[in-house]
Amino acid sequence: MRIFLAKRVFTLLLTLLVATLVVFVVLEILPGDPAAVMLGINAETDTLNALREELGLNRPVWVRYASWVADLVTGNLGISYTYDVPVSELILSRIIVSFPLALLAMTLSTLIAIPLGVIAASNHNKPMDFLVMSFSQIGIAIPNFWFAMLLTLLFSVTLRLLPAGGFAGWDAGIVPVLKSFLLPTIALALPQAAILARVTRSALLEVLQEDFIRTARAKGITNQGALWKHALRNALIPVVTIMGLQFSFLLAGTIIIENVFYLPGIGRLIFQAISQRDLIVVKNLVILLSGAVIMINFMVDLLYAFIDPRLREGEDV
Amino acid sequence: MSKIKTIVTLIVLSLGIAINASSVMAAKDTLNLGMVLEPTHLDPTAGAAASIDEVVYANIFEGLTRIDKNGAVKPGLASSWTVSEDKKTYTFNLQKGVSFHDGASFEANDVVFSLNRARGEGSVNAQKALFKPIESVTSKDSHTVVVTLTQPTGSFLFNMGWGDAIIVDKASAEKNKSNPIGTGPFKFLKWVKGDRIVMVRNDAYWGTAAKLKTATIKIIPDPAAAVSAMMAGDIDGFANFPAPESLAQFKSDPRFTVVIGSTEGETILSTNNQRGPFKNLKVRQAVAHALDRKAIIDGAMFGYGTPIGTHFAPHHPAYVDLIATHPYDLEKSKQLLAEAGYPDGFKGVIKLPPPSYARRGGEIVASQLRKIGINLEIIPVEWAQWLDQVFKKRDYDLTIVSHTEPMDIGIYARKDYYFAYDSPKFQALMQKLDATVATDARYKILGDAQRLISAECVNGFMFQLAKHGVWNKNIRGLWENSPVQANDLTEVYWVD
Amino acid sequence: MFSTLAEVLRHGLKNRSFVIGGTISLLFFLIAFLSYFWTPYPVEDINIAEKLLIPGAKYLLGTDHFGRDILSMLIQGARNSVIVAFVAIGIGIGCGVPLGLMAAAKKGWIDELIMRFNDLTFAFPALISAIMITAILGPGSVNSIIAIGIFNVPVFARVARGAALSIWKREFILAARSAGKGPFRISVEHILPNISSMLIVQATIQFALGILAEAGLSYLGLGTQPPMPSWGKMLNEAQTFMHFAPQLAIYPGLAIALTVMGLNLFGDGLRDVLDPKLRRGR
Amino acid sequence: MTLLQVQDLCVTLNTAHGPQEVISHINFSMDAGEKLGIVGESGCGKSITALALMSLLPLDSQTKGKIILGGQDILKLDSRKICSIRGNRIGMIFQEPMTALNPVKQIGAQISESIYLHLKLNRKQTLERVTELMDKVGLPVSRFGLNLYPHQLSGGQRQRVMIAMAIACNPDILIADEPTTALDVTVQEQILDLIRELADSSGMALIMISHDLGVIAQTTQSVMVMYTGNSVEMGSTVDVFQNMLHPYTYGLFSAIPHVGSSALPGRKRLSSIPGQVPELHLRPEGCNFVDRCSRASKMCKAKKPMATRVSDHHQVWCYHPLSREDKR
Repeated sequence: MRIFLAKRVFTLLLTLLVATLVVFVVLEILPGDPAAVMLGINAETDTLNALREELGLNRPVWVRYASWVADLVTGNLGISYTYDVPVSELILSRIIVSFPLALLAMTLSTLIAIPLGVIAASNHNKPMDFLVMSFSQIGIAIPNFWFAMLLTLLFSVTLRLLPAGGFAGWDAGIVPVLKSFLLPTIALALPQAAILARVTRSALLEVLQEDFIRTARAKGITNQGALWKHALRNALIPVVTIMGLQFSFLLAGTIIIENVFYLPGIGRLIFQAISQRDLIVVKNLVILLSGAVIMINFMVDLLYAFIDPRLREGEDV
Repeated sequence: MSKIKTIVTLIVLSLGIAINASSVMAAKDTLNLGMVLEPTHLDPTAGAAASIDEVVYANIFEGLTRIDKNGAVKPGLASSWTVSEDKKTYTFNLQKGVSFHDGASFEANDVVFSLNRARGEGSVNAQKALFKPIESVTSKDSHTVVVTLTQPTGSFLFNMGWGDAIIVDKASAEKNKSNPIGTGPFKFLKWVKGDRIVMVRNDAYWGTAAKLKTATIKIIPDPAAAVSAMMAGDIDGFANFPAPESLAQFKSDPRFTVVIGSTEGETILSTNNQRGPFKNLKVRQAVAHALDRKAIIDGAMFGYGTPIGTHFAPHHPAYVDLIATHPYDLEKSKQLLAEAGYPDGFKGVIKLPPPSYARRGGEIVASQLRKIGINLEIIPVEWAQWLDQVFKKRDYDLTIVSHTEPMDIGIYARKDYYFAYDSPKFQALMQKLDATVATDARYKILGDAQRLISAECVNGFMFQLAKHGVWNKNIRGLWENSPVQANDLTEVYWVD
Repeated sequence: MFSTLAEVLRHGLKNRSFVIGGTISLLFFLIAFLSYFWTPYPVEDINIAEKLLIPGAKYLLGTDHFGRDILSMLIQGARNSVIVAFVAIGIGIGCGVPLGLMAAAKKGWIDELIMRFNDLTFAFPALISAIMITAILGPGSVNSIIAIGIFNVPVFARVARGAALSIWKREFILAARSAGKGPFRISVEHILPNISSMLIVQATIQFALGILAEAGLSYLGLGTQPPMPSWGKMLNEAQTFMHFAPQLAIYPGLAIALTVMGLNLFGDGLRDVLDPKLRRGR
Repeated sequence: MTLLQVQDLCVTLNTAHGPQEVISHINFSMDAGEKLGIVGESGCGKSITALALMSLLPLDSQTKGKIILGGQDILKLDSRKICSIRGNRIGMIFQEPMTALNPVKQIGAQISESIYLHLKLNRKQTLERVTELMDKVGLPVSRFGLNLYPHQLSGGQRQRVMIAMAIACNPDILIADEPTTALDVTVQEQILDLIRELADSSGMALIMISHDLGVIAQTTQSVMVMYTGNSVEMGSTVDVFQNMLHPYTYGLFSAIPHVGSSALPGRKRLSSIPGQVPELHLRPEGCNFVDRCSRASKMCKAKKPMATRVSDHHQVWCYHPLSREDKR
């Protein structure tokens, strides 16, 4: 098991390093000058140069790359061009919104999807199966920003039960925060639940055809018992894979939902930083994200080994 | 089964009531004002974004003079001033007993520091040109400052009222970007990036205290989210509502009042006067005749906006109505194009920055010009690319942008400006304008300037951007127009 | 495994989702094809006078905020969605499948490298990589095709690798290897035909996701640019009218949902028809 | 005392060619401790008979007739009652040990599952029971820990775990569906001996299903020969093996190579039964074996033969059963 871990950690670091290179190169060829964005139309050329000097944009490429990677290792992520605030502080203020939201959406999606998948699998080809499948078809097919808009229209504008968006801030207490998270969580969770339910169902159907299920039933275990005690765990591998992908998507792929509910999350920070050419924020944020996603993939691999003993000797799935 | 149902409905109902009750009580002395663009930071002396001034101007920071809601120059930190005969020396008498929010006292040396900082070499002030005429700034005593100019500048007092000319304290100046310390009626409390900026009443304010206890600026970039936020009652109002198409609905809703004012934003079809066919005056005239201003305003701004024939704000007394010089006339337009040597039109490129007036206006202008044979390829660009490609490298044929700086007709005198318009006649007019101080003489020169750029069709002058004010009907004191980029909350209060 | 077209149809017609999904997808492709020849009204012309009309005799589905006929824009939008999703899948298969096959064939560090590269591209959620690309190349349907295409590469690589790995273990591959065939020829002659059914199924699902991604990009203003209409852009522009002209948002939303559902159903049906193990189960 | 009675059992399954009657009119009965063999080529319905006894047939199948176990017809029982019988009164061993055990669950847990379910012992007693079972099947816990996983055991060892699971609750009947087919020959012997010993020592009735006549000879007292869903001959193993009456049974036996037979003079080529086993939906009108039977007559083609009882424990379903001379 230890070599399995060592090997994975090494490839982890290698991938991160490659990621820093890729991101740096991509941002180098990004047209547009941050100084110009900040100083606007009437700025004179000398003020632009003064600012560029201040931001250290005139140093040669390699120097900038090396100093960035050095900063990354020491954890000092530098100062944002636009917000003039340490990048780490800026990202932290956005993580406390995106991370809980991703966690909530993930839990809600799993709590809905796994039972639905099991129900669909256990009454295969019966009305219940068809019902669950059509829910999942609809869930996948609806564009999530359209669904978010409908939610706001119903709950915030007409019923006026929930705020139409915005983030009350953790210091305003749990209840207001949960209220502002409720609609975005539903808007994020349902499409993911739709996908997860389908995957759970097909994985379960696959496993239910295996011989050991028949052995279990031959031991006198009921259909449902065989499904929950034997089939589910074997079906977890594909399910966990999808959940891993979904969680990394939920971390920063929710730009659209953050837009509709005007939540100050990571997605919008990246979108804003790119359009304002706040390259320091973009660079560090994307690396953080890549690190997070690779970490999630690593944990999924560990989960594989935990779920399926055959994987513990280090063979890859 | 029915027992469970009744319990569930009970819970939902009580939940509903609890939520609604809490939001009604707290409305009295706090204000939630919506804003579309989040300022990049809060130091107006180090950034051009209008959003910075819209938060801090007159609320947190104050300058020597102050622009009021009608665009007139009023005393600010300078309670009064005298001007020498040769109009080159200004002596400002400063308010007494004024202190910065961090307790530091406000004296003449703060003014000297602020003005020298703005015009010095390392200055990162976006409007550095405003301070160019200053020759020296000296403090005669603790509350009097003498400013000498290299040449008389009629608009100097107005310029000192700009957001970029506010007075800062040397000690806190560097930190203003994230923790603004000014002398205004509101103190900065906190800024949750991407979400909201909170200001509280400065009880030690030297002038009449603000009526609001706390004012929160809520950032809502997405127009649809803005509509929902207003409808759901999360926000009390928008100084300038982003979605003109939904104003009709707010008008019909008893909870809100809609106040349409004007801004300093001349929305023009900027033309690259040195590029291809547009070098030729006849082509530019053809374009002018092909623009149906009413259709553009109805289509892009849903009827909100006043047509303009030149680069000047219609509500300003010096405005000259020149729409008649190039009326909408497709036949004349085609004829002019033929005379210019393009009988069956030509291809061109129009680059559009993000705002909806540009993206929607661009689509309409493109379809209108298509009628006379000018086929435009539409390329939407982010602000960063617009500044780089259009503004700096002049790599464009046409673009649409709204110039919201006040009294900015002077940009036509700058040879390197992105219009690529170099007319010694106009540059001479501008020099004469700077030298004159008497208002009616200035208005006459401004009139000639307007007639010249309209006759030469430097750009396609379309319409003045309107200010779509939407707020709760019980709010008083918000500005109707915005003569300068600001949301002055000093006189805002609730009635009911 | 890969039976002839006739047999696929014969089995397919018995499968409910194959039939429903097939008809919707066919309809969608026909509309897209139709848009090359005819739309009720020209799509480029803006005529403000007739803006925001409710569905009536003249304009079957009403007009948008620029007075353009919504039905014509939906038909034209279909073409745009087909092109974007189709080419994006081409890129995905073109780059992804060879990568997956190579990873399965070579194993060892090449497999590790490709899989880590896969993780990397998964690390950047599709939208962010799309934003980066459009920021560099400028928005437009070509660039959104590239962005969505790039996102498809790791998906096809992963599917191809997974399927190929299970085929490599089979006896008839050992036979081919003992016949002296190199990994490249085996991959092309033996592995590819056997996993092609899996790839087709994945292609239909990625096609559906491609349409959703294009809608997402257009929502952010990065997808197809005017005057070319796209469903995503129509939905984006309709947002602010939600409260008093909801039909502007309903039609494009429905169009997207129906097409994606049709394609997914077709994909499911195809999977059942092509995958013998499941066919017996129906 | 008859333990099990199967009366006129017919099972219809859904196939690619629509519903087909997979086994028809199967009748047999068993006393406690009796050992019955069911033999036939693959696809003749022997496994389906076993699954019918365990009522593990797929949901879309239809079953007619009666299966009376301990006085009650289990086909009429609701699923909860049947679950209390499966694993408790009837145990079953399957053919493919490599896939018959749950790969992600430890063997100890898999064995103790039916004990918890049916015998309701507490943890300590169950552990003792499992250890005892492991010893019985030749997997002493000292060498094979209960926390092992199936993939850590060989095919033979996994089959022993299967047996332990099947006999965990001392069932009245143990069904073994080709238990040794997937194993190599040396292990086959050990497993067969183990099954026979266990059946004898605990007085369990045994139903041994196989296509290998040698296995049937070693482990059963009576045997039933099946062909395309029908039983063609049934009786005590001794009678059927020495005095087979049905042409198909005879054909089966003549297809077996005898050790050392090549050394005997006048070596005979192995004779195989001409023709093919007919597809389920293409079975002929009369006796299913008619197209391949050298003794087929007009009557055979017309109607399916009824059972003719040759002695009190030997009956055959054929109009022209073989006489002694034909077998020289």
